[in-house]
Amino acid sequence: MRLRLSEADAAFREEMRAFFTTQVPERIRSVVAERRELSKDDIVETQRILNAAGLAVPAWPAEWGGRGWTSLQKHIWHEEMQLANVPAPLAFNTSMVGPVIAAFGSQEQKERFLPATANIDIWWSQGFSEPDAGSDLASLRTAAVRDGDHYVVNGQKTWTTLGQYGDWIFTLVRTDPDAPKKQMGISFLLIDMTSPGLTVRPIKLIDGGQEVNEVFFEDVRVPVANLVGEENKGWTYAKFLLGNERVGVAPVGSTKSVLARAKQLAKDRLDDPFVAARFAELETELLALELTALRVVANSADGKPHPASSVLKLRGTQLQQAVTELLVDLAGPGGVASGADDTSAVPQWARVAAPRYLNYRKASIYGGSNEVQRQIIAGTILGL
Amino acid sequence: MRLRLSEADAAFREEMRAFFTTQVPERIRSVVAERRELSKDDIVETQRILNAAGLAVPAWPAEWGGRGWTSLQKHIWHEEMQLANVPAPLAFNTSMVGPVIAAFGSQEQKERFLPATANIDIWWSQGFSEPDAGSDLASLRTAAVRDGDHYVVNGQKTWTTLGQYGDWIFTLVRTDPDAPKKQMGISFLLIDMTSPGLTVRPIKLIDGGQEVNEVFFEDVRVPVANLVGEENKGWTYAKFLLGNERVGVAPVGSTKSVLARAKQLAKDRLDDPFVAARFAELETELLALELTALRVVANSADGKPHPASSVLKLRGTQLQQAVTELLVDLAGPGGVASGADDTSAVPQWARVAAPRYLNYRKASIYGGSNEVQRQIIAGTILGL
Amino acid sequence: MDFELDDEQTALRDAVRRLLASTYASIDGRRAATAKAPGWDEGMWGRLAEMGVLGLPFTEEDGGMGAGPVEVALVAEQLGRVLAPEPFAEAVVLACGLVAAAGSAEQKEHLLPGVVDGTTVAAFAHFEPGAAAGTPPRSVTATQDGDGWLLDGVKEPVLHGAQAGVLVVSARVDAGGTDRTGLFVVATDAAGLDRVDYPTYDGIRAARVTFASTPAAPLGAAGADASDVLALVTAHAQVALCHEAVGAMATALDLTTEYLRTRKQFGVPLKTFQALTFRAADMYVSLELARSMALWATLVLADGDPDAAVVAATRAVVQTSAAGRHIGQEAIQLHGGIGMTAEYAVGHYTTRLTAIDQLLGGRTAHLKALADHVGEYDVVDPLAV
Amino acid sequence: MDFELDDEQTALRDAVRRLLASTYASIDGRRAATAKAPGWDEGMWGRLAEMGVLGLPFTEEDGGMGAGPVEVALVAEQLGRVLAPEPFAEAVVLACGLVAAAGSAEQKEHLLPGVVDGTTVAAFAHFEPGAAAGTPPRSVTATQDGDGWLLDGVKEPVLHGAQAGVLVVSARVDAGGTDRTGLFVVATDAAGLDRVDYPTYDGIRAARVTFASTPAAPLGAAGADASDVLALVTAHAQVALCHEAVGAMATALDLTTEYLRTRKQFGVPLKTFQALTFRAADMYVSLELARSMALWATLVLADGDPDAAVVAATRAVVQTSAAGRHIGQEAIQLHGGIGMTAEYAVGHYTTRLTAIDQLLGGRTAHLKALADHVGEYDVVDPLAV
Repeated sequence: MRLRLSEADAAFREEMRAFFTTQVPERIRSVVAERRELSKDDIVETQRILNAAGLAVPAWPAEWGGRGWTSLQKHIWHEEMQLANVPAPLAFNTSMVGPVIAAFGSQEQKERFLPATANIDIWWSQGFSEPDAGSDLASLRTAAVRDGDHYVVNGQKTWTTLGQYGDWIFTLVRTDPDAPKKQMGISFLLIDMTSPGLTVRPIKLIDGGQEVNEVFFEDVRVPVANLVGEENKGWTYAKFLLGNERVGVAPVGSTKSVLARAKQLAKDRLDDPFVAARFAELETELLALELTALRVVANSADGKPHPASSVLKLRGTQLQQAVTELLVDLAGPGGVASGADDTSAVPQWARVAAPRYLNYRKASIYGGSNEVQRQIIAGTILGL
Repeated sequence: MRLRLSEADAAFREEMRAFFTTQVPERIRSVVAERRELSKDDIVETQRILNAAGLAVPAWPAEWGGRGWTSLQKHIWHEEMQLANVPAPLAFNTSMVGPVIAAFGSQEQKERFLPATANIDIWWSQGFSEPDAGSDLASLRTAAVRDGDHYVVNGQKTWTTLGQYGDWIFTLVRTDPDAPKKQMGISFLLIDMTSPGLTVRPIKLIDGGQEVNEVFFEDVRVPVANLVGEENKGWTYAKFLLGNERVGVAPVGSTKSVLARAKQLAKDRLDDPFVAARFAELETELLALELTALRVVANSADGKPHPASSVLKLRGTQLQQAVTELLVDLAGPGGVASGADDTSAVPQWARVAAPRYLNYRKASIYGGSNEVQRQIIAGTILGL
Repeated sequence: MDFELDDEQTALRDAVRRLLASTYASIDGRRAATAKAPGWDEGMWGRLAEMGVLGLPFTEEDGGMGAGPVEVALVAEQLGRVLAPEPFAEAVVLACGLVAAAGSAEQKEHLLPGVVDGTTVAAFAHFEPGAAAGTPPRSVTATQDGDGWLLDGVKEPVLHGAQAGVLVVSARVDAGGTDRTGLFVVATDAAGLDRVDYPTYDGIRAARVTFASTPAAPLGAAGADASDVLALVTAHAQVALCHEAVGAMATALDLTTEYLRTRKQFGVPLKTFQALTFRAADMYVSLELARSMALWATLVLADGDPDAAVVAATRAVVQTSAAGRHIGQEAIQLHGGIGMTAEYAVGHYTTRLTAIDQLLGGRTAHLKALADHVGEYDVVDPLAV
Repeated sequence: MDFELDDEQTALRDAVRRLLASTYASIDGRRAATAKAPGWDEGMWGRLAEMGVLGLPFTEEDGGMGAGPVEVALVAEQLGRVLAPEPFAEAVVLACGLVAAAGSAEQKEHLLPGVVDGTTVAAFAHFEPGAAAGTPPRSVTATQDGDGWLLDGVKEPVLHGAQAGVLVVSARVDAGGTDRTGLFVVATDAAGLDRVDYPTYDGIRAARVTFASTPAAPLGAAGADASDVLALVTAHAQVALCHEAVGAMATALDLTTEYLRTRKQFGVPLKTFQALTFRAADMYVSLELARSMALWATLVLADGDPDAAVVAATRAVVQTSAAGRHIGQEAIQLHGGIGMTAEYAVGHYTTRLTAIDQLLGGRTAHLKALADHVGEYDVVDPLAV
């Protein structure tokens, strides 16, 4: 047991910190710091800077741009990126579809998609959830019927985050409606979002933002070459993907960063013992979470999610939400001035506090709700 | 809608307050105030004082000592009693078996038992729970087999509070093991605790106290005349009893009294804003509970528990426990001096804080656990 | 203590409920009303005026209905139940409540009839950027200028400040070295008055209101300190908002239990999952406790002691704030993703509960106000405040 | 950062676990050991001494094992797992830790060998009636008397104060108008020393210790202020107690999950009820977060910066206190009635967790200590404290 980083890891950390704080434009990082909405261009520009430096897809196989880092190095990379308010590489590309193609795709698919995915020349969207399949994902109904060397896809996906920017969408579709178990008739299909019959409809969320979408498929023809792996084995690939999604999912660095900024902004309120105690409490809880993340990282065999990663998702989103709540409280009545422009006398952080709070209610729902995480903990870890 | 009590109710309140604070010995009330353990004699002496004044069984039928009070008057009687630190009449006698005998017993049973029960000439114990039937009370197994004009009882009851003082025990026993539903084969039987074959074994609790017991029945012969109501109808009477148990079950007055005393004892700590805020918070939560109790009281048809009484039990025990927790925190390290005698330099309230806290963990378990209360709220009120 | 409504009160509640149902039976009604100026349904406002609702809290002498806090509470709860955007608490109870409480006979005669008949809407410009809730006005100042007074400074956010036909404004008055709180009336065509309108996140309107040597008339006696009347009328408005919140919580819980009953997952209704139904039970507990406290605070207001009224409102805010956050958060969580969408109703309830909480100043501030006096009494006796 | 144990540490942990299992495999072991004087198993204490455990934190020069906070933590967690009543944290880490940290060479040579070989048990008399946790000694005073020092006042509760063969005592020293904190050693046969023994609610022993002109020897240099060394050694003892609590929480959770798996109600195992299993999941979350923090604090202690050590211990207490209360309460509630009984194990875990929490001074006091400094840094960086 040792507190300090090894010299090599400490140097690595310095290198990451230097890169993120000097090579990614301050203009973009301030959008994150101020909790404003990132544009598509902001995200793309950042990811290309990272990719050029080999920092976009470090966890991929070396052949496709991976770096062979230790779990601790990947953790440091991720934390420093968040602490520097650098927008993370698009998760749909780098954490979801990329690793699936790299692990299960054909050589043609790898060559065609992986470089473009790493460099975000293709913006991927996720087509998993459906209106009638929430936490019960496997009950999905979007159907793909084989017709020569095409699948004909009909159905509807929902909660497709940033789908309005999507070039391609990776989907789970039902290819065998008669399979004995519903998990057994599902395939993993890549679909060009410019295909005829595919339409995207934005869903307005309660904070006024339009980051999620419905995606409709009406007789969309998809070449069989776009099937990943084997037909009807899609559930296996989906579980692999969802496992990856959970690893390192605790948004510690970004939450720390929001909390630190809140402390600066509310500096004159720290003489209020209740305000100061709330910061002390959240900082301590976040530290415990970060340390737990480090423990999980140390015990994660590559690619396999440690069951304790459910603790990270559950507690990570709780704390993320608790920090947004603190900002709502600090903003007070001024917080309702959310629609004012920058000539407002109410500071920007106070104006965004409530919309961000409302938006982050999603954190405990999407990507495996906190109820699903509790189920995993109770079932997998506690044997209940 | 009106804030103030009517003149009559205000006068009633004054009358109660005057009685409780002058007619019940200070010696006994200080035991309650100091959260020490009441002796059997304390409880008996108090109840006889109350009974002599017609204040022991006001909710019973007038014929047997009841007063025909309004729900509000009964509430005031109960609250003032608690605020004055007067030990309540023994619930087993006055809230449980008494009303059952009065409602379902034979004329002989009423005459034999009710006056003695009101005056605590008989100390009743409760024989409902069994080791293998917790919240699932109806799965009880203690059997009563008819043999001439006796039942022969075999089995075991547990969690019999103050059973060490018991003269008689009212029990639920299985008289028809073959009934189509387990609720249908149960009878309500009164058993003399001096009967041969009946033994009481104390159960030590985690705070060191011995207030609950196991009661064993080995071929205990009980006259058929001690059956209440009809054979195999006991579940109906039990539900009636448990409903009564829940009415006015929110221990508001006693919790307020403990909190007020804590505030006095910790007076020099109130300049700590965290301590003061915790008192303010608990007082406000208790006020909300008390007001809810008043609303429930106003809406309770006689004898029938309002479903919202589950709110009172659930929240009432939570707050009762929260106040015990506050005292543990105020006591600090000195609290471990629990076994010291009164020559201790650690004040008495600090020495009893942790044992009382531990003892009150039972509050959310016994008499219908908080899980059962949530089930009632979800099912009966919310239709879930 | 008696929580029963009398027949007239029941009739009022039912009439308001029926009227609101005509427009706000679904969340589409709120969406339509808030989509265009002034941010509420003007027809509905007129019908509320016809029904006498806009004059409820004012004496008959002032052209009102001579009703009291109980009637105000009933209306507020009904508005909250359907998320009606009409600014009853803010315009009628608060802004006009100040006129009724502090205004001279002439001012009341001049201002209240138009408010009661629905032709004029009043706004109270009080919040100042950066000031914590509950602090007296600091940055907007009033100075005497001959016979009149001039205001300078910025108020923001002012709810429906740009839609209002008359502004009541709080200001700091320098009274020989010590600060007093003054209340003023400003005409919307006054010189040096600037109003910038924008939407709030809960779909209504607010404004930044700037005063630059803007002429203003003192409300009531010039130069008198208005702190006490401000505190009392604020207490009335807070309790009305608490009832609005209680109404919103009740519907949020209704929507949630309905969803748990009907939505299927893993082949069974969600209500099969005990972890979810138990949480709904806890929501119910929060709701009922908050309702009890809001009702009690209303009775204390009606009882008439101003100091008791301020404390009771504070307790109501403490309870409502916690309940609103609990129920608002759980209502979305138990719905899952659909709860996040603006198309579905429940998220709007959470949104409005959040806004009410911010406007009330939040739980901690009110808890601290109670904590400061906790050593001054033994027990809280609801019957003898 | 590295949380892996090396082979020697793993061996130590396993050896201690095996040794403790020989006596404390069931709660009967604790019950038997605490039923008679001195309140722990003397045979076990001797075997721990043979194994070197009682000398772990001391240098080889002082007759110890030259191990560090990590080894102390491993032992403490194992003791907590089985609720072994041996006073490792209190006697070895705290009382003797003060001797090792502040004592003169002669004092160490005189006192430590007997402690390390298990023949003498030391106690630290520090708590004063009515004083809040973390405050310096006030009511026990030390005054110079010729060459020596005399103590006056009362310490209570002093854990195993009547069983101890040597007392370390904190006292207020008047140093020309300002107060200093002094540490002293008192022989158990000293004049004017009175010890009254009694049981604590968690089944161990404590004492009221009265000093009446009782001769005492300053620990280390006479008259020096011992606040810093007291804070540092207290931090070590607090972190050890946190590990003891983590061990106790782990077993409390084990007992609870086992109960949920095996106990049937309404014809099915309790684990069928999702409302219960989700709460067990939340207990696991609390446990793992507390464990992470205790481990980290241990690493900070080992890293050597005394200021960082005190802050890290404070954070560990904040986390452990909340987790201990959460897990202790839920463990009983999920067991139902049986959890309340002294016959069954789980209640003893809740009891001990409550005692540890009181001894640590509680969450709020430590949170306030952190809050006082929250404006002095941007973020908490676990790698660079």
